[in-house]
Amino acid sequence: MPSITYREALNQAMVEEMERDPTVFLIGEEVAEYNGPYKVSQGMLERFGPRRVVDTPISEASFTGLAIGAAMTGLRPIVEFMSFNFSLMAFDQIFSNAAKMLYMSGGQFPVPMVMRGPGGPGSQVSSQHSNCLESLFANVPGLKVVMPATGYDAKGLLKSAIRDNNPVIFIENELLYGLSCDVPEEEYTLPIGVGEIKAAGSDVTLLAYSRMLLLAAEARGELEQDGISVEIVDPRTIKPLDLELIAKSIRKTHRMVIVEEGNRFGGVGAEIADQVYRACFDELDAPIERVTQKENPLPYAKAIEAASLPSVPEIVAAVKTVCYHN
Amino acid sequence: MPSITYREALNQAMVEEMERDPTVFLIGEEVAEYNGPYKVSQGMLERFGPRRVVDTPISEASFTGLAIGAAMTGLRPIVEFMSFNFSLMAFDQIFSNAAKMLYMSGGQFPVPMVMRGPGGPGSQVSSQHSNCLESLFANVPGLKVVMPATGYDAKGLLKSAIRDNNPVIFIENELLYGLSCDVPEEEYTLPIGVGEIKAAGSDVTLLAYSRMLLLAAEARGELEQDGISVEIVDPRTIKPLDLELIAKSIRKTHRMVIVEEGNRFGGVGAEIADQVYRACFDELDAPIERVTQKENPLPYAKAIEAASLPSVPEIVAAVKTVCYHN
Amino acid sequence: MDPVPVKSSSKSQVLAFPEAETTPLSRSTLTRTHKQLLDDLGRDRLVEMYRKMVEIRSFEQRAEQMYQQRKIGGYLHLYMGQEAVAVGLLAALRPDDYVATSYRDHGIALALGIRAELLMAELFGRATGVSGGKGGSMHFFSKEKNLLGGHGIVGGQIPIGLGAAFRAQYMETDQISLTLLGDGAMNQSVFHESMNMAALWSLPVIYVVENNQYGMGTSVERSTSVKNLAMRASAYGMEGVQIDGMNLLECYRTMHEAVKKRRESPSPMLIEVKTYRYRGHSISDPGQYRSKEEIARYRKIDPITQVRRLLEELDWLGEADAKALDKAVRDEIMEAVKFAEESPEPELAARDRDVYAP
Amino acid sequence: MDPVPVKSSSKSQVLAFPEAETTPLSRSTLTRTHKQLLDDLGRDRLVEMYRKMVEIRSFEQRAEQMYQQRKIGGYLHLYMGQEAVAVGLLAALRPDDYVATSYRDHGIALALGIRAELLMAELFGRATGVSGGKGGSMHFFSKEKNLLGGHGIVGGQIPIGLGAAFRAQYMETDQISLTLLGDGAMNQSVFHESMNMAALWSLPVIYVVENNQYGMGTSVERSTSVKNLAMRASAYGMEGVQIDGMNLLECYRTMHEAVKKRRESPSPMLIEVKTYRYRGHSISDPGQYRSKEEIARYRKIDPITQVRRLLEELDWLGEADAKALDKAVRDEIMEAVKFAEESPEPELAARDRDVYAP
Ligand SMILES: Cc1ncc(C[n+]2csc(CCOP(=O)(O)OP(=O)(O)O)c2C)c(N)n1
Ligand SMILES: Cc1ncc(C[n+]2csc(CCOP(=O)(O)OP(=O)(O)O)c2C)c(N)n1
Ligand SMILES: [Mg+2]
Ligand SMILES: [Mg+2]
Repeated sequence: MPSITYREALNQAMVEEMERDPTVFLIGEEVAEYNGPYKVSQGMLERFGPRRVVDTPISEASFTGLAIGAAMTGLRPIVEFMSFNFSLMAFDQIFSNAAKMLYMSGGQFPVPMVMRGPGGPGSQVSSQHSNCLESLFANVPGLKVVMPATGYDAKGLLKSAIRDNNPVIFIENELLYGLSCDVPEEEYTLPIGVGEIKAAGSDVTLLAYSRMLLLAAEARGELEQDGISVEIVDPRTIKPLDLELIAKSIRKTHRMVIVEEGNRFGGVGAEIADQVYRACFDELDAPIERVTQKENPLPYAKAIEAASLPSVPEIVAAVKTVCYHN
Repeated sequence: MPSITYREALNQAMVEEMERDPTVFLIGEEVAEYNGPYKVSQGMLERFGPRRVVDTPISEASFTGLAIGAAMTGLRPIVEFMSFNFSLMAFDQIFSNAAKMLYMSGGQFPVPMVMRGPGGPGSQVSSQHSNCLESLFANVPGLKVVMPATGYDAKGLLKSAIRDNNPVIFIENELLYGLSCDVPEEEYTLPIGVGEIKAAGSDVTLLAYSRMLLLAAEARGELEQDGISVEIVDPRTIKPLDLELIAKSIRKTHRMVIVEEGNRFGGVGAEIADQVYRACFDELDAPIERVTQKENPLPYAKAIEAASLPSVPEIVAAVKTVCYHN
Repeated sequence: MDPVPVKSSSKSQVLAFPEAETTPLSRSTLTRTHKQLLDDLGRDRLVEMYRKMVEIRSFEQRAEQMYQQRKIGGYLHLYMGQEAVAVGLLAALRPDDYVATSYRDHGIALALGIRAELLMAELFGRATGVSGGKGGSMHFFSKEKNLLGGHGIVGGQIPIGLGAAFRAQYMETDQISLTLLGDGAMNQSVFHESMNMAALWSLPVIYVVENNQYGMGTSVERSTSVKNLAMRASAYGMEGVQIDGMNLLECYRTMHEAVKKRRESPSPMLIEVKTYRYRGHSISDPGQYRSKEEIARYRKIDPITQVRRLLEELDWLGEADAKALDKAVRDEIMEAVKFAEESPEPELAARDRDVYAP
Repeated sequence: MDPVPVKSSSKSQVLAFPEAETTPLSRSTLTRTHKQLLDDLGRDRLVEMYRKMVEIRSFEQRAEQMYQQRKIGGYLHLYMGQEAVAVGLLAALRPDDYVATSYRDHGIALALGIRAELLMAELFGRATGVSGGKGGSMHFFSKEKNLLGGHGIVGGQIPIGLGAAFRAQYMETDQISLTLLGDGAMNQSVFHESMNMAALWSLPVIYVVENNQYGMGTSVERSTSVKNLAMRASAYGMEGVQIDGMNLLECYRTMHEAVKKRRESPSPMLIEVKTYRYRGHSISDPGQYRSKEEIARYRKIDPITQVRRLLEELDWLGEADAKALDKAVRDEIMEAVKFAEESPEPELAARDRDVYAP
């Protein structure tokens, strides 16, 4: 199996789906001639031409709306946000139009489209460029929210997202683009809404997604030395959420820590915790701990930026807390 | 004490603060000549003139941004959204500018402003006009979120919001505008971040806010007949949240139901539940139940609209569930 | 009044935007173009268009009444006064063209040929409604007729219509996307972005601003920094024209020419249609910001009366026939009410359907 | 080239937008206006302006170097090539005027008179930085100098600057709000809304589009449906003018006149300044979408070289003095680096400060 980067995996998913289905096209800022701000669409203009790989003005609200209109009339747009921060410009189009069109038209107009791009903080890009918006999107019925952590997951899930008949928010991560993993050459897809145990364990369920899985894995290594066996659960999809997989893990471990890169108040972790408490109330031996971003906008300065984000020591400490490990 | 409507209470708060402080002004669609789309600003144009009561074009993003700029340079704007649904147009200005300005300027530019207007579903206004957005705003550090349920609370909290040096999201409710309650003639303010026990009880803590308190009160009456004593807690402010008040109630009742008019997934109730579980894990005798909107956009047709929203029977059932009352 | 395209010399751009002239239809004052147009249309089509206008008026009157009887809920934005716009514009389209508009969508839906009963059922919130009862007055949708809504967020449909035009270009069809918006909506953010993309990519979208002079209680003078709204096309190098929207022939002619040109060689266009709404913004708006005189002035050039008079003058429709036609339409609308009333409400299971497509 | 205001006749609006002329500064070809301007300015002020341009260039070169040495993180958008814009425009403002700009803010901040050491410290993420190390390169703010940022969201500052103008009108002062944006930012939604409100309410805001011909890798021709960006003012009935931004005198003169007029009678204005950035969009952009020839063409009319040559021709600054000045500036910037390097990072407690104001 060839080892390719997360970036290449995304590229393959788009290229394969565009080869398969002539109604699929890519639209966004710098996706064509520049080959993508993060080179995710490398080579696609050359391959598919400017009709199907479309550079836009800096007009997020309207090119998102354009894509919605195109989806309503039979195309399958992939909208790239240069960064998900800029989806804030298009919030109304996403909330009021993409998410609600099928419903308010009484089922007449599905909106098969993918909105993808990097989410979460980069490195020292300050507060306006560092939002984690998944909890906002997940709040809205009509949207699906996918957040893959590996190239393998990214490719399989992006292909499913493109084939899905609904608006799918597909949040990547800048700091993952360069990481590699094995990805089969044969075609495959992964179902939206199905999570995965990324590492088995017996003492505590550690839920993390996207880049936070890297920290989770590191914390797991450290905790092993303390004799704590950590099971890492990756939901991969935020909405719909694979509660069953999570509950199964908890029925084994009876303890849970949720790691989330975004803001704490009203984060995805709160919803997951709420669902888990109800599903596994009598199974839980300790309150669920959440490791999240601190409640401040992200600063530029390196040290306080790092101190604002979830860290391995914090995860280790949270695991120890739920395990009542001195 | 005179009895006045919720609408009049809001009007009084604005008028009093504008009399007190010449830097306070009101800006929004139809607030001046039309006397407010919901007549909340009745008479204000006549009293303060067009310089301080400003009708705008239908340009939410930019008049919100204008207000942010005005706040940065020493004024204290009150922005009225004709409905909070339209704040979606201004999301980027609120998230990227209002919430982050103080922080990213290193403390140099506070943004003292209030964004107010009715939130939540009206009556049969369909999906685009029926969003409950409080959980989205509450997710963002830098914003405060206030949701008063009575005229008394509305007046006291709006005055505090106008005096607050931060951007305050102040969400009213169309269906409450006409309801009356006693409001003192003397000046008073209520602190942001302090909740209130709206009705004492001993068996279960029923948390509700804004219009949902009406349903909670009705449910409480019914449950009394079944011998269940319900304590109703109104946080009044979503962020900062008065966890102490809530926890105190739970240490008495050991059971909790949270009612929320908005979408379930990632709603405010999930965050409150998460905080409560951690604060009162050993005190809770049952998992917290949440009564929320169903996971669909709101439809127009009356019966299925009603079936989408929280109802008194659902609250009663949820209370019985947490009380293990057959 | 003809559209004046942008001219550019080497050193500077010069633009001219003439104001629309208002001459009520009358046989004696018909322009040559309008005479030619009448010949081309013929009696039957003109009578048909007249009938459609009467149908819209009649539908709206009945809807208003039904709202007062609480058979209809939510918001209700009526179209009375603007009938010539919907009928004139849509008569120039082909069935496979796309249409998107605002919440003030009843007239557009009827002019598109959607049966009144499906629309009335929607207003009544019935399962037989054009949007299954889920959309209501503001959200008429029809897959069959390519009606992409009925949009409640002011300006929200602007990029949607652009998307339909994008699709036409992508699929290399010669379809047109007609996207209507209000004078108030023109100050929404997406207008600007969409106009720029439409012009940049030569998309076949015709943006029509139904300038009924008010956005809720705010007159155009109080919302917009220029008087001639068509002039806004200049900022995008787009063709722009202002026309009299009380005049059916003018609406039809302008659209007909605009469409014809674009079928051959796609490009966007902005048409400002000066019109007037007789009622308040929505049914709950008493409309006190307008004088009685102002309303009377427009009543005098009522778009339906104009055509009726012309039909009489031309001997194409006598008084008796016109009365009969009116009555037939009224009866049809009563049938639509009956259909709505007898239709079932959506079952509870419908609540959970259509959140996600399979 | 003079701005040509909107003229309106009774029946139609006619607008003309001349293109800016590019004549590099030279004693022999100076226009009468520029000669007069030089007399008014005098040697000292011109040398001061020259010095400021050199300071910006020098600051940026050093910042680039420090980034490569990993002393600076995040994004870094350099201003080289655009110096005449910042210096020319800001020389025409009063200290109590307001300024808002994009992430490409180093030149503007320096031209405003903010000390280089505070800016370099910000780039280094130090507590002594102009935004306490919390903003970084994109978010320079200064309460003292009325700099309202440094904005990272393209176009985000457009309504902020409008708000400052609103405040001036509200308080009945004669302050001006200068709000800068890029050519790419001009296609953002809020541009349209803000222009309309500015014109509608006659707010004293001057919008300056720094047209450096690219938004990231996208040239203006590929992003914008019109060539003359100043023409967009026409859609709002606003005064608009396009000028040569490589020419310091032209930037100063235009702004000076614009400001003067607005102090007396407030109204908004749109100035398109044609300029060029020598570097890629940000430090991580190799800029391969531009030809070497194109860059060379602009290097030939380098804004700093133009002024230097003029100063020499006028005998206002000889070669030796110019060299000395250059060196003095470079030393100052090295001092700024030293200051930054020796400054403390924000303490941990700073993380939790400034989330909410007391
Ligand atoms: C974004 C947004 N802002 C405000 C509203 C409330 N609103 C509904 S219609 C309307 C006036 C629109 O006027 P115009 O565009 O002229 O259309 P008309 O109603 O005259 O047909 C307003 C302000 C809305 N629905 N959406
Ligand atoms: C809303 C938004 N969309 C996209 C971006 C990413 N981005 C940053 S700068 C830029 C180009 C802006 O070009 P222009 O306005 O011409 O300014 P310049 O960089 O040339 O000074 C883009 C697309 C952003 N920061 N914000
Ligand atoms: Mg209107
Ligand atoms: Mg640029």
